[in-house]
Formats: sequence, C-alpha cells, structure tokens
Amino acid sequence: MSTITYREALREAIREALIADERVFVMGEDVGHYGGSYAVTLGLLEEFGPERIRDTPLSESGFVGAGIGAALGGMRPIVEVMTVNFSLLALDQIMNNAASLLYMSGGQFNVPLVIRMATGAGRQVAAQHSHSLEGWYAHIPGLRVLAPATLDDARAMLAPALDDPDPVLIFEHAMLYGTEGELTDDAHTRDITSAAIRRRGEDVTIVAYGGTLRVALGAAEVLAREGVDAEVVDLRSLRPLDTSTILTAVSRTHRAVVVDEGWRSGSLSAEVASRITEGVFYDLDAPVARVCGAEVPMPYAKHLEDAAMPQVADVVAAVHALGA
Amino acid sequence: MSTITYREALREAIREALIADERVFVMGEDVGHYGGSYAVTLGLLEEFGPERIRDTPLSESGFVGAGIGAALGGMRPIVEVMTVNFSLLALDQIMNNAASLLYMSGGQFNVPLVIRMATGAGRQVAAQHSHSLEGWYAHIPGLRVLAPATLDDARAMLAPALDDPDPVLIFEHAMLYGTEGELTDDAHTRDITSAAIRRRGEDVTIVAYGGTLRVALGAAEVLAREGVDAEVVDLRSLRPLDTSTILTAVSRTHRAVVVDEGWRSGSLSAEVASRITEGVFYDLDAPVARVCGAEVPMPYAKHLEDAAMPQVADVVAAVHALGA
Amino acid sequence: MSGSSDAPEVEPGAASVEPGRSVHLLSEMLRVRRFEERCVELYSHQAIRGFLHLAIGEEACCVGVMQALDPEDAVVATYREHGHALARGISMRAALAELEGRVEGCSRGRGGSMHLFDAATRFFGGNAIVAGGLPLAVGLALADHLSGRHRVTACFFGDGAVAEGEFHEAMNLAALWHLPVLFCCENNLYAMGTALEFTESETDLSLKAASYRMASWHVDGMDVLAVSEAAREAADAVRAGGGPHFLEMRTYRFRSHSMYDPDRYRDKAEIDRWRSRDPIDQLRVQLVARGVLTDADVERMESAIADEVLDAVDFAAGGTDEPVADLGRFVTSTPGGAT
Amino acid sequence: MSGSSDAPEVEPGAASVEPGRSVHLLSEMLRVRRFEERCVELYSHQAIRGFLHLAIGEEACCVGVMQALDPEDAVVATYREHGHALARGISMRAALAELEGRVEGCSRGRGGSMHLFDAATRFFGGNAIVAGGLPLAVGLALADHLSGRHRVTACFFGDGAVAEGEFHEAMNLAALWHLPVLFCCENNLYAMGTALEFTESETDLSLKAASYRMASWHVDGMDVLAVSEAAREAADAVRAGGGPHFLEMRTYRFRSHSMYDPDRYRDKAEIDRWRSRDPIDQLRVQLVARGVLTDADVERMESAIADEVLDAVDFAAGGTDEPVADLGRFVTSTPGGAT
Ligand SMILES: Cc1ncc(C[n+]2csc(CCOP(=O)(O)OP(=O)(O)O)c2C)c(N)n1
Ligand SMILES: Cc1ncc(C[n+]2csc(CCOP(=O)(O)OP(=O)(O)O)c2C)c(N)n1
Ligand SMILES: [Mg+2]
Ligand SMILES: [Mg+2]
Repeated sequence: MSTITYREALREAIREALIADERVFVMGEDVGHYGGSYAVTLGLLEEFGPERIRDTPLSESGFVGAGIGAALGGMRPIVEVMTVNFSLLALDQIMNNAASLLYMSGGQFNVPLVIRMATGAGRQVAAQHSHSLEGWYAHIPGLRVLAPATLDDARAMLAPALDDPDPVLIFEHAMLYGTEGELTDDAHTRDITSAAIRRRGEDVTIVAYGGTLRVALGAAEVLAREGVDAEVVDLRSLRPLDTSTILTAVSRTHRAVVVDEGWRSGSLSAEVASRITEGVFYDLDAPVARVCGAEVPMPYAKHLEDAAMPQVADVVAAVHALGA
Repeated sequence: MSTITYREALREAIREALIADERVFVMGEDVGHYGGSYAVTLGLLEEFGPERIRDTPLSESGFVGAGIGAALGGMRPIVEVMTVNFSLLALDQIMNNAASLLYMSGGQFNVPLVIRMATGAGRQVAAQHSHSLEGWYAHIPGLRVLAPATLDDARAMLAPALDDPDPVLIFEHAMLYGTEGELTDDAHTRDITSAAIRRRGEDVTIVAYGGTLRVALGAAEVLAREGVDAEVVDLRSLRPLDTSTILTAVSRTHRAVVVDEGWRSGSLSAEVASRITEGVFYDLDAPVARVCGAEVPMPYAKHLEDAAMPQVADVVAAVHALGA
Repeated sequence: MSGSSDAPEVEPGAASVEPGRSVHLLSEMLRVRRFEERCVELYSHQAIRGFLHLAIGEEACCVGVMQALDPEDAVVATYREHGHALARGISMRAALAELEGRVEGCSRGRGGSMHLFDAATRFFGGNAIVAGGLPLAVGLALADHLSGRHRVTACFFGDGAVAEGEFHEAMNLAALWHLPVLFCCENNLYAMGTALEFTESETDLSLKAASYRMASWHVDGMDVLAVSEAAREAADAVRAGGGPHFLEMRTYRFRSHSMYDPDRYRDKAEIDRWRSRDPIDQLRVQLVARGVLTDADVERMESAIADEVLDAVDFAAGGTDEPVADLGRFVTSTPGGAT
Repeated sequence: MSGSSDAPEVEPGAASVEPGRSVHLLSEMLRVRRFEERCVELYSHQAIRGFLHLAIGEEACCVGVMQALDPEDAVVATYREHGHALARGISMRAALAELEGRVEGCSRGRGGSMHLFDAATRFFGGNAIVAGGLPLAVGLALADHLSGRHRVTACFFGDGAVAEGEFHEAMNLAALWHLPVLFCCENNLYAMGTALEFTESETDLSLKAASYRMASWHVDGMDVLAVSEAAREAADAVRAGGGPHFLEMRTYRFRSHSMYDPDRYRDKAEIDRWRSRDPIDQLRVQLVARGVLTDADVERMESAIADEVLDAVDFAAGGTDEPVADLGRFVTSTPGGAT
C-alpha cells in the first residue's frame, strides 16, 4: 500500500465526488488557478474545468450564500472557505440561512451544502489566521460539524457529508495537511455520526478532536510508559456529539480529560465536560479536566504560540492532577 | 421615587455620558431620526445633534469597524447594533479587530469602544431575530461582555463600560425594555466585574443572566412556596465570569442549576457548569443541571416559542430533579 | 423604464398592455391591499404577532414583477413579502394561516410574516436579514446556469440593502458569472426611519449597477403597467442569456415600517403627495376612463376579493397549532440528523 | 494621474519633482527592496516564519503615498506592509525584530510580518483580513472629523479587497459622511492566484468610486514620481476638506503572493514585461541620465542601505524572546481586565 497525505486524501474524496455526481462542484477563493491555498484542489481545475472548480472573488458572505442558493437549486456544492478566520464574514449566511432555512420553511427547503475550511494554529500565522473555532460553530442547530483528524477520515467523510440533505461543515486542521501515511479499510466507512476510540485504555479517558488528537495520542504514549493506560476518544463529529461513546468510556475509566485547542471559556470542552458530568457524575473519581488553548489572540512568536496551544506535557500533567 | 423603564434607564445613562464626555457619541441604524428601534435613543438626536447621534446606513461591518477606528482615534463611541442577529455581519470586526488589536500590537492600540445590542427571544419575531448569543460572544478573549438584567444595571453599567480602555459588549434582552420600576442606590455603582446575588438561599443555587434572571427569580418564588430555599446568582458579566461568587454560593448550597436562553450545546451554561464542577466538585450533591433554550431556530408560533425558551416550570423541575 | 438615469421614463400606462392583463394586474394589487388591510385588523386583535411589515402603497412592484415570471422561475424576497407571496401564487389561506402561526400556514406557522416559503411556487422566502437573500438568489441562478436551465431568479430587496456589503458581493458575483438574476430594488426612499440621503452617498441607485457592468433600469414603481413592462423585458433578457439585470422601482410605503413604528421621521405632506399616486387608484381610474372596466366591474372585483380574504380569515382562525412535540422537527431533514 | 479612466495618465517622471525629493524617493524604494530581499534569505534560514508577503516590484506605491502624509496623519495597511512601515518611519530594526518574533519588534513579536504596528508614527497595522482595515480607516477619519482635526487617514488595500462587502460599506460611509480618507488601491492584478478578470465584473477599479460620488484617480504604480504627485494632490484635497479620495495605483508584484506560493497562475512573459518596468530601475536610470545622480552616488546609497539592513539583522538576531509568563499580557489593558 502506498502512502498518501491528508491533503491528497481530501483531494481524492473530492475527485471521487465530482466524478460520481454531476451536481457536485467546488467553489471558493483560489481553488482553481492557484490550486487551493493548501493545495487540496491542486489539479482539479485542469481535470474538471472552471465551471466545476470555480474560483471566486474575495467575498465570503457572497459565495457562501451562493453555495446555499445553489444547494437550494438542486446542486451539491462543496464550498471551500480558505480558513475559519474568514468564515466569520459568512457567519450570517451560515447561521441565518444555511442552518435555519429548513426549519423556518417548515421542512420545505433543505440545504445540501458542504463547507470545508482550514482551522487551527501552529504555523505562526498570528492572531487573525490561527483561530480554532470549530467547537464554537458546533453551537449552531441545523449544522453538522465534522473534524477529520486522521487520513482515513479525510478520505471518508466527504461522501456521506454530501449525501446529508443538510449543511455540513468540515474543519481540516492546518497542521494535518502534510501528514503522511497509509489508508486503512476505514477510509471507506461512511460514518459521520460516531466518535472513534483511537486507543483503548482503562485508567483515564482523553477526549480530543481535529488538531488535538495527536496531542492526546502523544500524551497517551507518555502515560503508557509511566504505566497509566489512557483511552483516547476522537470526537470526529462535533455536532451532534456522540455522547454515548464518550460516556461509555468515562464510566469505565472514571476520569476524563478533554483536550481542545479553542479558547477555554465557552469552548466545546465545556460542553463535553458538562455532558460527562451530567451523564456519569456518580462514576467520576475526579472532576473532568480540560486542557485548552490559552485565552489570547494567537501570538506570532513560536515559543508563545506553543505556550498558547495544548501540548502533550499539559495533557500528561492534567492526567496526573486527576490522580491517575 | 418615580418609576422608570429599562429603556429609560439606558437612555439616562447614555445622556449622562454624552454630557460628561465630548468624546462620546452614538452611532447605529435608526438611532437618530427613528428614535432607536427599541426607542432607547429617543430624543437624543434633538438634544445632541446628528454628529453625535449618528444614523448609519445598513452596513454592520462598516459601522462597527468605524466605531473601532474612531475609538483608536481617541473617541469613545457607543455603537448600537440593532439586534444581536445583525452583529453576525460585524463579527469579523469584533473578533479580529476590536478584540485583537491591543494584543497584536503588543499593547500599543487599545479600543475603548462600547457596543450595545438587543438580544433574546419572546416577541414572536422568529428564527432570524430571536437569537441569544451573548453567551457565545463570551468565548472571545479581549472583550468584556455584560448583560444588565435589572433597571439598576441598565442605568449603571454604561459609565464604567465607557471607562474601560477595552471593547465592551452590552447585551440588552428585548423583553426587558418595557420593564418598569424604581432605581435603587445600586444604580450608581460602577461595578461591571462581579456577579450579584439576587436572592439568598440555602438549598440550591440558580445561576442566570440577562433575560433568564426573571425566570430564575420566578422559579425561586415557586420553590419558596414549596419550602425550597433557592439562591439566585445573576452573572451580570459574562466575560470575564465572576467564578468566585458562583463557587461560594454553590459550595454552600451543594446543588446548582444554570439557566441559559442560548441553545444548550456549547452555551455559556456549559462553561458555568464546568467551572462549578472543576471548582467545588467534592461539595456537589448532584451534577450541575442546565435549563437552556431548545436547540432549534426560533419558531414564530407563540406556543412553540414558549416551549423553546426556559420557563419557570422547567427550572423548578430541574431543581426537583436534583433532589432539592 | 429607462436604461440610464438621465433618460426619460416611459409615460405611465402608455404601454400597449392588453386590457385583460391590466384588469388582472388591478385585481392582483387589490388582493394584496385588501389582504394587508385585514392583517392590520388582525394584528390589533393580536391574532397576528411579532413583526408585520406592510407593502401598502408598493403593490405595483411585487405584482408588476411577478407577472413577468414563469412557474419554473424562482423568487427570493424580504420580510415585506406578503404581496410577493400572493402575487406569486401562494394562497391567502396559506399566507394568513402562517401569519397566525398555524400549522396550516405556508411555513407551518414557524416563520410568521417575515418567513413565507413555498416550494410549489419556488418561493424561497421571506428573509429578515436585510440583503441576506441576495447571495441565495445568485446561487439559485448559478444552479440554473450549471444545469443548463433557462430560468430567472427574481430577487427583491429595498433601498436600504444597497448599503450592505452583501448587496455588492452578490451584484459582482452575478455580473462576473453572467448569471440569470433579476435584481428588483424596491426603493421606497426609507430604510426604517432612515431616509435614502442618510444611507447612500449616491442616491441614484440604478447607477450602482453600472460599476458592475450590469444592465440597469429604473421605473416608476407606482405604475404597475410600467413595472410589468419593464420587468417582462428585463426577465426576457435575463432568460435569453443576457446576464443579470437590475430594476429599480421608485415607490413609497403609505404606512409605517412595521406595526411598532410611530413613523416620526416622515413628513405628512410627503406621504400625502405619494398617496395621491396610489398605484391601485391610478390604474382603476385609468381603466374606467378607458372603458375597460365599469364601476360595477370594480365592485364585483372588490367583492370577490373580500370573499377571498374572508375565506382566508376563517381558514386561519380554524387552523391548528403544531404540536409542541414537533418542536424539534425539521431542525434537520432526518430525525437522526445533526440537531 | 487622471480623473477618469479614459483620460491619459501623466507621463512617467514628467512631474516637476525637485531633485532632492526624487533622490529621497529612490533611496526609500531601495530601502524597502533591500530589506525585503534580506527577508527572503532570513525566511529560508527560518529566522522568519509564518506568512511573508513581499512588495518587491510595488515599492513605488507605498513610498510614493507615504511622502504625501504628515506625521499626524494615520496609516492603515494590509499584510503586505513592510514597505509601508519602513516608508512611514518604522525603523528596520523594529520591523525586522518583529518579523523574527522578538520582543524588541514593533509589535513585541506578537504580530509578525502581517501585523506591524507603531503608535509613534500612527501606523495602525498590518491587517491580515482582506478589506478588514477599511472600516477602521473610516473610523479614524471620523474621529478626526468629530474632533475638528485636519488630518488624513491613508488606507491601503489590494485589488482583491474590492470584491469584499466591507470595501463597499467603507466607501459609502466615507463618502456619505465626507470623511478625510485617502483610499489607496494597490492594484497588482492578482488576489493570490486569482486574476482581476476572475474577481471583478468591472476591472477598471477606479470606476468603482464613481458609484459613491467619490473623487477617483488612477496612476502608474510603477512610477514613483507619478504616484507621489498624485498622492500629494489627493492628500492635500482630502486635508482641505474635499472629502475622501480614491487612488488606484496600477502595479505588479514580481514575486509570488507569499513564500508558500508556487506562482503557477502567472505567465513568465507577463512577469518579465512588468519587471522591465521596475520602479527602482526606472527612477535610477532617469536620475542618472538627468545628471541628478552619478553611479557613484547610487553606490553610496546602496552601501548605506546595506549597512542599515545589516544593522537591523544584527539587532534582530540579538533580540530577545518575550517571557512566556507574559503570554496573557495585553489581552486587556489592565491585568484585572476581561481576559
Ligand atoms: C442586516 C440587517 N440589519 C438591520 C435590520 C433591521 N431592519 C429591518 S428592515 C430595515 C430597513 C430596511 O430598509 P429597506 O431595505 O429599504 O427595505 P424596506 O423596509 O424599506 O422595504 C432594517 C434596518 C435587518 N433586518 N437586517
Ligand atoms: C477576508 C479574507 N479572505 C481571504 C484571505 C486570504 N488571502 C490573503 S491575501 C489574499 C489575496 C488578496 O489580494 P489583494 O487584495 O489583491 O492584495 P495583494 O495580496 O495582491 O497585495 C487572500 C485571498 C484573507 N486574508 N482575508
Ligand atoms: Mg426602503
Ligand atoms: Mg492584488
């Protein structure tokens, strides 16, 4: 089996969708001539032409809204918003139209739209380009929010997302695009609803998603060397949350740490921690711990950026603090 | 002492600020000739003229950004965004400029801006006009987020907000504008940092803010008749949260319910519940309960809108479920 | 209508509209007027709640444009859309039931006045975010374009929307991609209480389209014949592959912005001046003068419409509430969806 | 420069710029060029990280405009703002230390290349959100207007920004309120990899201003004398109460969009054509030909600049890291603030 990058896995999924369904097209800034700001769509313009690989002007609200309209008109658009930072400009369209039209129209108008965006920090691109807002987006009813953290998920999640009659946001952590490895059989699963157990363990449950999965797994390795056996849950879907997988794990390990790159206050980690507490309070040996992004606009300097992001050592320390 | 409405209390605070400081001006849609969509600024155009009571075109990103720029330029703008729904169009300016400039500039450029908005449901204005997003905004570092729930706070919070060298968002629940009553001595406090105990009690702590305070107080009354003595905490400041007041209360009552009009998943209630659990886990007799808005775009029909909003009975039931 | 702002507009009613169509236009405008007048009453009795924005005075715009559309075309409107909905073919019953929050309403009572929707007539709402519908219209047209369908998407918005960034993004996208959108600007000179001169540095809105190289016309929005002629010509051009067109209709609302609005910002004299150009009165007088209609015909028309309104009122009053158990329905298409 | 798109542009260098100023302009452009060339090297050695956007080829724009500003004026720039920062008076030391993430940098190392700030020169950043700075500029100008100060706010942005709604909202606000903003559009024909013809239905950007009734000029952005003349005239008009002005500078970036960009979307021949109009070469050749400078003078200029660059490199290399303990500083102004 040959290796593939996360970026290539995404591209393969997009290609497959374009081939399989005429209604699918890709639209966004620099998806065509430039080849995609993260090179995900590289080569697709040549293969599918400018109608289906559609470069847009810089107008996030306009082209995201146009994606919603095209979905209403029977297409299956894949809209790329270059990074989550720019999606703020389209938030009205996302919340007030994409997420609301079906409900407001009493079930008449669904919006089969997929919006992909890069998210997260780690590349020293500073405060306006480093947000981790996918957990924040998970607040909005009517959306499905996905965070592929593995090559398999990068490959597998698009097709069922496109099949979903409702809007789906897919967040790709910017640090993952270059990740290399082999696809497994899971690359063909069509599951976008359940969380995945990425590591089995008995002593503590570490819940992570997207960019923090590798932090969680790294911590689990360190802990393993110390004799602490961590279970690692990858949320995969941030909305809806697969609460039952989380609760099952925690009810067994009695301790949990949630790792979230987002700003701590009001991050998804709070929701996950609350659900755990609500669901298995009497099984908990300690309060659920959270390891989150520092509550600062992301600084440029490397050492500060590192300090602002959850690190393996932080997770290990949090587990220790739980008494595990 | 004569009675005053919430709307008038806000207006008095604005008038006072305009009189006290030449740098203060008001800017927003329909603040002038129309008199304010909620009549908060009624009469101010006549008193202060169109330069200081400045009607803006419909361009939320533009005039919120202009408010930021004016603040950078030495003014003390009070920007009114008609309702929180429209603020989504200005979110990039709020997050990427207002909240970030001080940090990004290494401490050089602070943004002494106040943004006021109406928030919340209850008036049958349906999905696009009924959001309760103030808790969601509280996720953003660099902002102070206030929710005046009483006449006193409506009167008192503006002056210290304008004195704050950094951006402050003030959320006024649309159902409160018509509330009538008398101001107390607290109408002259300059405190925008601490939560307030609105009712002392021993058996359970009910945490609320903004539009849900009256729900919490209503529930406390019902509970009192049943012999359950509820403490009611009004958060007042949603960012930063006054965690210590909350923890002190809960460590005494051993039970807590958070009432939040926002959509449950990822609402501020999750953050409050998490902080309680983190802070006083071993004092808790039961997991913190949450009574939140239903996770739906707000429907128009009255009976459905009621069903989607936290009601007194829901809070009472949640308290009962805690075994209190 | 005219292709530039300096060119003269066509004479009111000068167009050679055949009598049958004129009568239909009159009847449609009256339907909208009488429906909305009834809404005012129902609002005062609290049968209708929330925001209620009336188009009284502006009926020539929605009625005139709708006549130019085919059934397979699409419509995107604003929160002031009762007239658009009725003229597009949504029944008074379904509309009024919606305004009263009944499950029999065209949006199951979830939308209310600002969110009328109807899949059958391709009526994509009611949108309560000013300018929020424009990108949707661009997308609907893009779908038609990509599918090789020769359809028009008519998108309505007010003068206030022109200041919003989304207006400009949508105009540029439509023009850049040569999409079949008919942009219909209902310029009633006010955005809530803010007069056009306080919202636009260039108050001739038809000029805005020029900076996108988009064909642009303006027309007397109090003259339904002029509007319908202009709209037909524009819609035909759009359908024939002529790219997006911009149609500014200069009109006026006779009543306040919404039921909450005390209307402090307009001059009584200004309102009276516009009222004297009532689009319904003008056409009725003209048709009677031309002998197309008799007074008795008009009375019959009124009475048929009164019956239709009454029937809708009864229908809505007899409507039912959606069960509270359905509160969570349609957040997603499938029950297991992403609530 | 010219007042409409059809009018001819002034001849390159035709303006009667006095020699001393021309020499200064050349020197300023060279400072920017040599600084950025060094940045490329430092990037390849990973002393600079993140996004790095170079203005090489576009120096006439930032240098030409900056010469028209007074110290009390304000500047709002984009993420491609090294040139603006240097030409405005931020030292190479402070700028380079910033690019290397040092606490001695003009933003304490928190901003990096895209977020240079300097209160002393009223340089309000570096902004990494396309068009995000325009409303700020409007607000700065509004503050001046409300305070009765006769200052100019110069706001820079690229051709790509013109498609963003915020551009239009800001243009309208500035024109409507007659505010002292100088809008400086650096039209380098591409927004990342997307050519202007794929982003604007009307590619003559100077026409956009017309629909706001804003005075609008375009100028050869490869000719620093033309730019500086145009900018001075425009800035003077703005300062004199003439309302906002729009200045389009037609220019080109010789290098890729950022260090990540493989530049697949441009023609080698096109790049070469523009390179042959290098603003620095053009002015140098002209000044030498006119006898204003000798080759030896140029060499001395180069060597002084090389020293300045070297000094900055040493300064940045010797800089320090902000203590990690300060991570939370300046989220708010006061330690007890709203973190
Ligand atoms: C984005 C946004 N901002 C503000 C509002 C509040 N609002 C509702 S209608 C309106 C005026 C709109 O005027 P116009 O576009 O001219 O339409 P008209 O009401 O005159 O038909 C305003 C400001 C809104 N609905 N959406
Ligand atoms: C709102 C927003 N969308 C997308 C981007 C990503 N982006 C960065 S620069 C750029 C191109 C901007 O082009 P232009 O305005 O012409 O400026 P130039 O880079 O050519 O100087 C894009 C798309 C961004 N920074 N901000
Ligand atoms: Mg209007
Ligand atoms: Mg460019």
